[in-house]
Order: sequence, then C-alpha cells, then structure tokens
Amino acid sequence: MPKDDIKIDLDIFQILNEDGKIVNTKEMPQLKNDDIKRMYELMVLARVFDDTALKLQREGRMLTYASLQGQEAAQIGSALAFQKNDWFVPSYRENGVFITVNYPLDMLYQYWAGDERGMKIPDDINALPVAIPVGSQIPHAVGIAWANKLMGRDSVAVVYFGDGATSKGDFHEGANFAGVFQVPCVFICQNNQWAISVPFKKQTHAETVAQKAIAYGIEGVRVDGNDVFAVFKIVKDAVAKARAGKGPTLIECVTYRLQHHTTADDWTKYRTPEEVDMWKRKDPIARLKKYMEDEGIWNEAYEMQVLNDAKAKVSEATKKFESAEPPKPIDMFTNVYEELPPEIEEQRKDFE
Amino acid sequence: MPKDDIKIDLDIFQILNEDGKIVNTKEMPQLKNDDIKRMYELMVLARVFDDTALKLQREGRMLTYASLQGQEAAQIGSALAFQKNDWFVPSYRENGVFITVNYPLDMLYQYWAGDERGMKIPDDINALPVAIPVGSQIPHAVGIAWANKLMGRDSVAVVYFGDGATSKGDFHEGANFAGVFQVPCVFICQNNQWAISVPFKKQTHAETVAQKAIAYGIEGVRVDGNDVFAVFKIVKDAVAKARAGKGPTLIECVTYRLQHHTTADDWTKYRTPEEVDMWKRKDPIARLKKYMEDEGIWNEAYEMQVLNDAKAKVSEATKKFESAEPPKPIDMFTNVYEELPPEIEEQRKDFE
Amino acid sequence: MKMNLVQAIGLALTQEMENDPSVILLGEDIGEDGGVFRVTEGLWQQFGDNRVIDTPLAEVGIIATSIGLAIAGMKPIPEVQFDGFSLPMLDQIYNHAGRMRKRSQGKYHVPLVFRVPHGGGIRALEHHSESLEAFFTHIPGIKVVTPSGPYNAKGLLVSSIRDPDPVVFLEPKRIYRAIKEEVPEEEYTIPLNKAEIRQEGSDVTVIAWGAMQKIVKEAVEKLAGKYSVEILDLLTLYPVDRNTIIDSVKKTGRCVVVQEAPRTCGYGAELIATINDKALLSLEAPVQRVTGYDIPVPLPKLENYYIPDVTRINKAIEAAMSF
Amino acid sequence: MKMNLVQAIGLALTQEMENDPSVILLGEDIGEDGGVFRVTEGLWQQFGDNRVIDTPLAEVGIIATSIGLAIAGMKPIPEVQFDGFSLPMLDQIYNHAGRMRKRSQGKYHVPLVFRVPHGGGIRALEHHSESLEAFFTHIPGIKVVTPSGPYNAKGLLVSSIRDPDPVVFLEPKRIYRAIKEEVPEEEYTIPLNKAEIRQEGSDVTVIAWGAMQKIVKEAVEKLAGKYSVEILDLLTLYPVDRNTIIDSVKKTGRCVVVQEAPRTCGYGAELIATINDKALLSLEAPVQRVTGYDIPVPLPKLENYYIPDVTRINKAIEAAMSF
Ligand SMILES: Cc1ncc(C[n+]2csc(CCOP(=O)(O)OP(=O)(O)O)c2C)c(N)n1
Ligand SMILES: Cc1ncc(C[n+]2csc(CCOP(=O)(O)OP(=O)(O)O)c2C)c(N)n1
Ligand SMILES: [Mg+2]
Ligand SMILES: [Mg+2]
Repeated sequence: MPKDDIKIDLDIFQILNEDGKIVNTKEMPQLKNDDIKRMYELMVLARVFDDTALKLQREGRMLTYASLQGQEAAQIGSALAFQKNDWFVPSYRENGVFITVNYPLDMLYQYWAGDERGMKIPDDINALPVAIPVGSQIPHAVGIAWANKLMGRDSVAVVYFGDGATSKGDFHEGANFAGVFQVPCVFICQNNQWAISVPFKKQTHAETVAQKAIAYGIEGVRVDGNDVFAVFKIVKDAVAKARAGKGPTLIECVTYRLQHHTTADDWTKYRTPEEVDMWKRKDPIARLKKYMEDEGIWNEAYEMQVLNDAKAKVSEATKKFESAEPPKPIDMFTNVYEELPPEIEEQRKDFE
Repeated sequence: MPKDDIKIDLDIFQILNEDGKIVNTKEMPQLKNDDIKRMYELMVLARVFDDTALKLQREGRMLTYASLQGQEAAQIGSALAFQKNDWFVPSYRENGVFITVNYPLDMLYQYWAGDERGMKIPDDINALPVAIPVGSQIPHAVGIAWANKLMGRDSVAVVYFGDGATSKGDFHEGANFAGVFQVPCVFICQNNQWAISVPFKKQTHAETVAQKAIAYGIEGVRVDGNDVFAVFKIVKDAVAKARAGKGPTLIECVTYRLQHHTTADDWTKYRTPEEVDMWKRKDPIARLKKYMEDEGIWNEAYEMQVLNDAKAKVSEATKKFESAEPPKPIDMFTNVYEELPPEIEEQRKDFE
Repeated sequence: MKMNLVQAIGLALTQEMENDPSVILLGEDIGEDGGVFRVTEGLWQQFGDNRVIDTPLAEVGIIATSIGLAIAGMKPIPEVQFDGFSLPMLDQIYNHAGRMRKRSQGKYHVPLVFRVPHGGGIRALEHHSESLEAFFTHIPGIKVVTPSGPYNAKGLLVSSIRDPDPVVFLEPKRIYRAIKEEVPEEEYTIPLNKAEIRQEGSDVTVIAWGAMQKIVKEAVEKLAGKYSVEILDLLTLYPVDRNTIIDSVKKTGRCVVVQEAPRTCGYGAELIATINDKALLSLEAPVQRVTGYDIPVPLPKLENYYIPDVTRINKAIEAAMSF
Repeated sequence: MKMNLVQAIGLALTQEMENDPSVILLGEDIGEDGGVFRVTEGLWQQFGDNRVIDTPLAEVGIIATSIGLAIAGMKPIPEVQFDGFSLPMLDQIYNHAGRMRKRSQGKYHVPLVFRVPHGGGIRALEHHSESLEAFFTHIPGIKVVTPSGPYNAKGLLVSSIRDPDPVVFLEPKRIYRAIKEEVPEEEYTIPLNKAEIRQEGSDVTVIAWGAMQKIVKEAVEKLAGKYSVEILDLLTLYPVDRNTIIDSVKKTGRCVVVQEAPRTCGYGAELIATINDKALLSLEAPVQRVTGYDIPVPLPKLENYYIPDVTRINKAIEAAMSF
C-alpha cells in the first residue's frame, strides 16, 4: 500500500506586505481599530524600551542586553494571540512579549542590570523566568503543557526560541515529546537569520525551520515574522488548536535581528550593511504604520502621543529601577531551598 | 516567490518480497551467484552465532547479549555495501555487521562475556568499539566522516542505530552537523519497531524515521530491512553518493527484532505472539532462501553445508573464547591514559 | 512484611501515588514492562497511561519535561534506566532544576524526585555501573539521597517525594534484591538530613552509603570483634548529617570512608574535608579512603577487583588502627 | 612581547596550527567573528573555513564530533562559549572521550583539547560564571589544566595540544585581559603535572589555581609580610603535582585552599583529602577552605560577594595561623 507523500508548504504566510498593504484579505483577522492601535502602541513601546536599554547600557547603567529590534511583530503579534491563563516560556530576547503581558518595565530593566529581583514574576503572570541556555526552556514548556493536559486545565504553553536553538538536542527531545504526548504547546521560533555571527544557512542544511516539524509528526508553519497580522493569526490558530487538544504546532516567524546580538557583540564583523538595510525596509513597525495611515487610524498627532506615552513609561521605569534599594548581599542565600540546609546556613553565618 | 513544497516518498523500497520473488527487477543489483551465496552464508552464520550466544547465556557462559535475529538482511546487506577502507560505527546490536567485516567471532563472544579484550579491534578493520549509550555513537561517526573529508581520504563512515536512538539529542545534533558540513556519512537506522518495550508509535509521532532527514536537509530513504537486495542497493548508492562528496543519507531499514531486547528482557510482557509471528513470516533468511531455490542456487545439500560450516565456525569460536586465559586484574589500569598519572600509578601499586 | 529493596521502593511509589494524584512516574520501559529492574511492576496496570508513562528514549527530555511538569504543579518522578545514562541530564539538573527557585525568586519550585539505579556489582554492560554522587552533591539547589536497605528506602523515598525541592534518589542496584527486611505497610518517613549509626563502636568510625553498607557490615563481621567499629550510614548525602559524623570521629579518633566511585574528587574527599574542618584535632590517624580507582569501571570480568571489598576495607581499618 | 591571556592563547593556537595541519578549531562564533572573547581573532582569516570552524549551536555536537575527528586522526580543539553551557557535554566526555582508549584496548585515543572559558567575575548573565573543575577532575581518562597568566597559558596550551589524551583547558575568563606578561614568540612547553611555587614562604601554604591566583597574590600583598606565605599555583588539576603540595604543607604545617566553585564536593576537598593522606601529622591547624557558597552564582549585582576575595582569603590565613 503506497503511502502518501509527506508535503509541507514552505511559502511564507503573509497578510500585510512590506508596503503596508493587505495581500491576503481572506486571512485577515477580525480586528477592531482599537486592537490594531494596541498592537501598534505595544510595538512602539517595545522599540522605545529597547532603545533606552541600549542607551543605558552604553552609559554603563545596564549590563549585557539582547535587543529585540526588528522582531516586534513576531513578539507582540504572538503575545496578543494567547490568553492570560496560558503559559509563556521565554528565552532572553522576549522583552516584547514580557511587555505585552504587562510585566513591569522597571523589573525588566532591573533584571538586565544584573539584579535577580527583576525576575520575580508577578502572581498573575504565568511565565517562566528568562532562560539563558539556548533551547533549554523548550522541554520545560512541553512539561508545563503536559501538566495542563494531565490536570485538565484550559491552558496552553507558548515557548519562544531562536533559529540557533533548533540545533540543540533540547529542542529535538522536547518537540518529540510534544508530538508523542500531544500536549498543548505552541513552539514559536523567531528565525532572525542569525545566531550571533552564524547565519541560518550555516545553522542547518534544512531550508526552513518549519520543515523540522515533520521530524516530530507535528504541524509546521512559516509566517512572515515582520507582519503582525500574520503572526497574530497563525499563533491564534495554533493556540486554539492546542487548546482543543489537537496537538502542538511549530511556527517559524521569519524575521530579522536589526541590532547587535547583544550589547557585547558587533555585527559589522560578520554581516553587511546592505543586508541590514534590506531588512530595515521590512521593519514591522513602519509597515503597520503605513497600513494604519491608509486606514485613517494613524496621523502625526497620534504618533506623538504614542511616542510620548511610551517614553513616559520607559523613563518612569528607568527612574524606578535606578532608585530601587540595592539588593542585600545576604539575600543570595535565599530561595535556594525551601529550607536552608545546615551547610549553607553555616556559610551564611560565616558570610555575615 | 513561492517555494517548492518539500516532498518525501514514504513507500518502502523493496526488491525481494516476502515470498522470495523479485518485485522490482529494474533496481535489482548486479550480483553474481557467488555474491548471493555469500549473503546467504553470512546471514546463516549470523543466525547460528546469535542462537549460540543465547544458548551460552542461558547456561551462564555469556552475559547480557542483544540478539540480532530478524535483522540479518539489514546488517549483512548494508555491511556488504561499504568497503574495507570505510568506517563502521556500531551500536550494541551489530554482530551481523561485525561478522561481515570479518571480526573474529571468538572476540565477539569474549566481549559479550564481559571481557574487555574482545573489543581490541584488529588493525585492518576500521570500526569503533560497541557503543552502549543509545545514539551516542552517531556524532562520532559524523566526526570520523568529517575527518575523512578534511583529510581528503576516500573513506565513508557508516553508522548504525535503532529507532529509539532517533529520539536522542545526539542523533539530532549529529545529523544536523552532517548536513551542514556535508560529510560522507551514511546513517543506518534499523527500525526494528521496538526500543525494549516501547513501540515505534510511542517513540515519535512521526510516521517514519526516514522523514526525520527533512529536518536536516538531507536525503531520507525507507527500505525493507528484511530484503537483503534492497538494503544492499540502497546502502551502496548512499555510500557511493557520500564518497562522491554529495552528502549524507539517512536510511531507515524497516525490520523487526524477533527475540527479546536482550537476554535480560522478556518480550511477552509487552507484545503479542501474533505480532512476532507476523514478522517471522517476513524472515529475511527464509526469503532469500526461497529466491535462491527458485534460481537453482540453493538445495538441501548446500543448506547442510552452510549450516555445518557456520556451526563449525561458531563452535570453534566458543572453544577459543572459553579457553582464553582470564584477563589479568592489574590490566584494568592499562589503556586509561597513554602514560599512567601518578595518582593511578599509586592506586595500581596499592592494588598489587 | 518482608521485602527487598525493589518491593519497598515499589510500595512507596504505590502509596504516594494513591495519596497524591499529582505524583506521576516517567521513564523508559517503566509502564507495561514494569521497568528493567521491575521496580514499577504493576503500577501501570494500577494507575494507567497518564500516571506511569513510558517516554521516548531521551534522557534530556525526561528530566527537562519533568522540570516543567513540576513547575506547573505535578510531582514527577523521572527515572533514568542506568546511572551511566544520567550524564546528559546533569545540564538540566544543574542549570534548571537546582536554580528555578532562585531564578524565579521563590515563585516556582521543582518538587521532582529523580530515581537513579546506582553503582556497580551486577555484572552488566559498560555504563551500567557508575557512581555519580560526587557530581550531584556538588550541584546547588538539589538534595541527594541514597538508601542502604528496604526499610530506609521506603521511608526516604516517601520523604523525597514530599520534599519541595528536587531530590536525586540513588538506588543501589546491586542490593535491589540482596537484602530482605521487614517493611511496614503503614506510612512512615525518614528525614532527609539524618545519618544512622548502624553499629556503635569506640575504636574507629567507618562511613559508607548505599550498597557499600552491606560490604562494610560483612567486613566488620569478618573482623570478629578485633576492634570496636562504629558504622555510619549516611542515607542523605546532601545535606549530610555532619553532627553525627563529627561526634563519631571525635569519639573514635579514627575513620575509614568507603566509596565506590573513582577516588579523585569523590564524595569521600568532602567527608575528609568536613572532618578536617571540625574534628582535625581528634584524629589519631589519617582518614583512610577505600574507593574505586581513577579508571573506568571495568567490564564484569574484572569489575569485582574495582569495587571496594571486604579485604580492602579491613586493610584500611587496620591501617587506621595501626597508624 | 607583552601579552594578555587572550593573546597568549591565540598565539599558542596559531603556532600549533602552523606546525601541525591536523589541528583544527571548532565552536560557536569562533570563525569570522573571532569568538565572543576574541581568542580566535584572525585565525579564520589565516587558516580558513576548514580549520577554524563555526559550528551549529549544539554543544553535544561540538564535543562528540570532535571525539570522532580525534579518533580519525585530527587534533580538534573544541570550544564551549561559556562554562555553564558545557554541562550537556559531560556525557560525551565521561562516557566516550575518557574511555575510548580503554574501550578500544588502546587502538584509538582522543587527542582533543576542550577549551572552556572558566569562572566568574565578568559581570555576565546567568550561566556565564560557573567553575566546574570538580566535575572534570572526577572523570577518569582526561586531564584538566588551568593557566593563571599569559606565560603559563601559552606553554600549557601547547603541551595540551600535543598531549595524546583528552585535555580540558579551563581559561579563567576574568583575567583574560587583566594580566599582561612577557610571552616569548619562541616555542616552549610547560609539563602537565607540575605545580609552581609562586612565592616561597614558611608559615602557611596557600593553594589556588586559575583566576584565584591573582586574588591570592593581592591578599598576600595586603598582609604586607605579616606572615611568610608560600603560594602554590597548581596549573594542572589532574594529574596534580602532589609532591609540591605535600612538601610545602610539611614545611609550613598550615594550609589555605582557595576555590571559586561551590564548597561541597569541590576540588578543594580533594586537596584536603590528599593532605590528610600524606601530611596529616604535619598539620598544625585544619586546612582552611575559602570557597564559593553552595548556591548558584548570583547575578552581577551580588556576584562579588560570592567569589572569594582578599578579605576572605586573609581571614582564612589568619584562622590558619591563629589556630
Ligand atoms: C546552550 C548555549 N550555548 C551557547 C550560548 C551562547 N549564546 C547566547 S545566544 C546565542 C545565539 C542564539 O541564537 P538564536 O537561537 O538564533 O537566538 P537569537 O539570539 O538569534 O535570538 C549563543 C550562541 C547559550 N546562551 N546557550
Ligand atoms: C542513552 C541510553 N539510555 C538508555 C539505555 C538503555 N537501553 C539500552 S537499549 C535501549 C533501547 C534501544 O532501542 P533502539 O534504539 O530502538 O535500538 P534496538 O535495541 O531496538 O536495536 C535502551 C532504552 C541506553 N543504553 N542508553
Ligand atoms: Mg537567531
Ligand atoms: Mg529498536
């Protein structure tokens, strides 16, 4: 009995093109003007937040920071597509998602300034803290989704990672578990074309991330990661599908990291200005702005207001985190165990 | 620009069917009668070797042993398809391959009786020793193939592993490296349907192993692992392709483990006799015999001779390994480093 | 009821699963098959697919999804099939299980119990005989427990399951079926910071854990009262019961540490350092270490020469006594 | 020429690559980018794609293909970007790199050098500040080396590359650029089993390795001659130069061990055990351990409170002297 061939569509799903035009009306999600404005405002806020972080870092007021510029649509579009009771599992580049789920901005700065207290996630946010080891958070999300399934909770886990992460065993083992146990997990790979200095074509001989889903018998989708409508639509569908018990999805958001990998990096060493410029022309924010202008829901006054608003929030956050009491050294001994073992108790005494 | 869809053929490539008939004349490799007899004789030898190991184990003369019964075509067919200067990288179930590359039978027994000296691979065999940690040998083979490429050697690495191994990060990271660096490596997965008690459908939600190749942008092929001609043909092509610098191939040999996982296992706990019987009817040896009979190159006298030959070899090996001097305890300190560090030198003295 | 270690662990698992619906088991072949050591035999039949879970063959997946499960409110008990295969899991244990509480500032914790068949002596294949406790005890944020017999196995496992922090539970596979003891059906727990004095004595302290307890007992029996030996059984390696160790060494002035793992940087070294810290002046002889050697565990034909045995232990006791 | 550690390591790599065409480098971002610490800067330009290889982001892949490369005749020098990411590699190091010679009965060996930026103190993110030498030194079949300055870094690295066994080369990232020394262009090697006496003394022995050497030096300077301190720099942790350690402790009778890693089961414990074995009677005070705590390395704001510093080292020296 001949089997069906496996097929996967490698086209990039797009709704809003580089010029701010809707190219796929059929798929355009039902969004009120206010929804669209919210998207825009969050994307601007993320950009301002990020710019300020880079500035603070240059001034020595922040430590290593990983910019999300260029990836705002992928992050905000996806973050708006899951619910409050869903889990969000980040890598280190997801400040746009954090911002969308209302994480206090000052705490994000605090964390990126090397103060662990910044990762005290508010009670009403179901998020894991930032994961630094690339890909390591993926199987955690699978475990969380699995717990949701086992406990009959109406909650999906959404995990974020980069193109580089797909090379790690953690991705492989996690995604395979997700397939086998059909857990409600949505895998969002922001393929920003680079893992520090390693371009995607040297990361894997596969042409796309999406096709890696085939290895796990799960659905894989490619979407224009700079198109907030497309990302929103695809993630929303995947989350709904997961929630309905119909299994996990691997989503490749094709996007670009406009800045250095982190503030410790210098992209001029390994990529051309032409390439970066080419992607700047696909900027997710400019594109949405163009669309909104055409739709009559954007004008200069609105822009000023959005920008001022964002700047006010960010400057308040800056003030707040910079005026926080420094952490108490002795607190490094807390939260290691529920009850401090005598070994550490002794070390703690010694420290005092 | 719309991309081509990715397609992979999930049909099982077959030449010799369950009834010993050639169903794919076009693909039938050019084999002389002597070649076919050699295949048959090696498969019988492997079966006798294996039966004897199981018997010795029951009698307490051998330790844990992993039977290859049912997988003779996959092992002998593939082993005949690479050359002496190629590398063979085994898991723990590849005695059929070891036998085909002329590994001394007594040393195989010696190894499986818990004597490390059995893995002193003869100088003229390019093989790694048995790898027990599932999947861990896969990236070693990739490294060896890579060295071959870097050094301009005309040598391919052929690595064997099971269906269970495909779930490991080592498989993923190794296969991805192979794709990226286009090394001359052939991946042979003997999908024998079970990883101890875990059936393939619980191992992964992917329908096949072959499709996992798509994740690495390399070629994937499914072949009837109980059809020695098909295996020979597919592996030969893949080895030639690798040798020609055209990249790695992942080959899924669809086969079956007829015996317990190892002598420490009891398959009646997790699978039905019906299933095992069904696969017995696909026995690779019986099938080849039928074909040879039809071709007039098999008869009872020949059978007796082949069997007696195999038994003689195996009984000689048994005698030889059982009459070997026991290993010297002090030798456990050799071959740990090229030069024994003082720490171990002291421990060694202490031991004496 | 008289039970061996396998049965006692099975009983603890059964009872805790009955008590607490969030307890689940995951590992390779632990379901229908009952586990390669038969520890989980019958549990899949009793609790079903959703609580006794055969996983794909993927150790990182097992431990890392367990971390996620634990964070989200389950009490996963992941199993690795043999100690030698736990090494790929160290990353997730070190970088995540032991740190999630810290990283989340106390919001999340990881109440999992990682079951590891531990050590050698069963004439098995390569990688089936490792003793990795020195790795685990060096990892902040986790506890390390190892029973030495059926009774304490049950009590320690129950405590481990109820512990809010990640626990590595090392099961000495060599004595899985070698010791039978009375093990109560009734619930009891053994605290995760107490060593036990197996035998009181005044001449020399012998410290061991896990499977080595049995060998130490045999060794001391063989001495037939020549010395008054105090035998300590650590049970929990981190946090370790330093008071009991120090009190004993202060009393006897001599000490022998028995460790199956390779010598250098083994757990025994930490015990010696602890004694150095707190009881140096009481020492009348160097602490003797009886250990595996700094070489891979040999295959079965030579394995017995590697693992500490009665002769080597008694040689060390003599050395301590005659120093 | 005056060089820092980064330059000295780069020079050793360059020269060995020039000498021996089988030497290749592999790791993340080590090519065109020159490595996140700039250690391999210029090497890709000089030696090209086939010898300075940017790999996919896959630590197991890096170490495990290196094992294969080494078996098949290359001399791979795999790099991990930060120590905290080396944990997934322990499996292949323990189960394969350290055992291939044994398993193949001497037919194969694994002459690789695994370069690991090591330890804390650079105000970096989580997992960028770990000290895992206690893991590596517990693994049979491998050597563990850690330089403390540019001069010895070059000599030790050359020796490591030429060594026929797998070497873990721990580079103290905190002093990558903190120390400049005269480093000859000419070839020289430093043997992989010799500690160095950095300063002779008669009151107390201070043992340290890697980045802690610099702090020890500062601490002792601060003491301004109050005690006559002998400073040992181990350079190679396995095999370690026990003779130099024992001779020194026998001479001084007092010892302080400085270790950046968490205290329990750290490498310092092994040193204490070694002293216990061979110089117990010479000890006039317990060996003092100055270590990191049994907690995850804190993020930068608190990191300095975690790492042994001048004050803590001098407190320990005082404790040893006043015992
Ligand atoms: C396991 C691991 N290895 C290496 C690193 C160092 N590192 C940090 S980010 C990064 C690149 C990640 O690339 P990608 O996954 O594409 O994510 P991106 O940074 O582009 O968002 C590397 C190598 C790490 N954090 N974790
Ligand atoms: C990393 C690792 N985990 C677990 C084991 C125990 N084990 C030995 S064989 C096996 C099943 C392997 O299945 P598969 O890869 O399909 O190979 P097969 O035995 O069927 O040939 C398991 C779980 C192991 N050897 N290595
Ligand atoms: Mg990326
Ligand atoms: Mg199998």
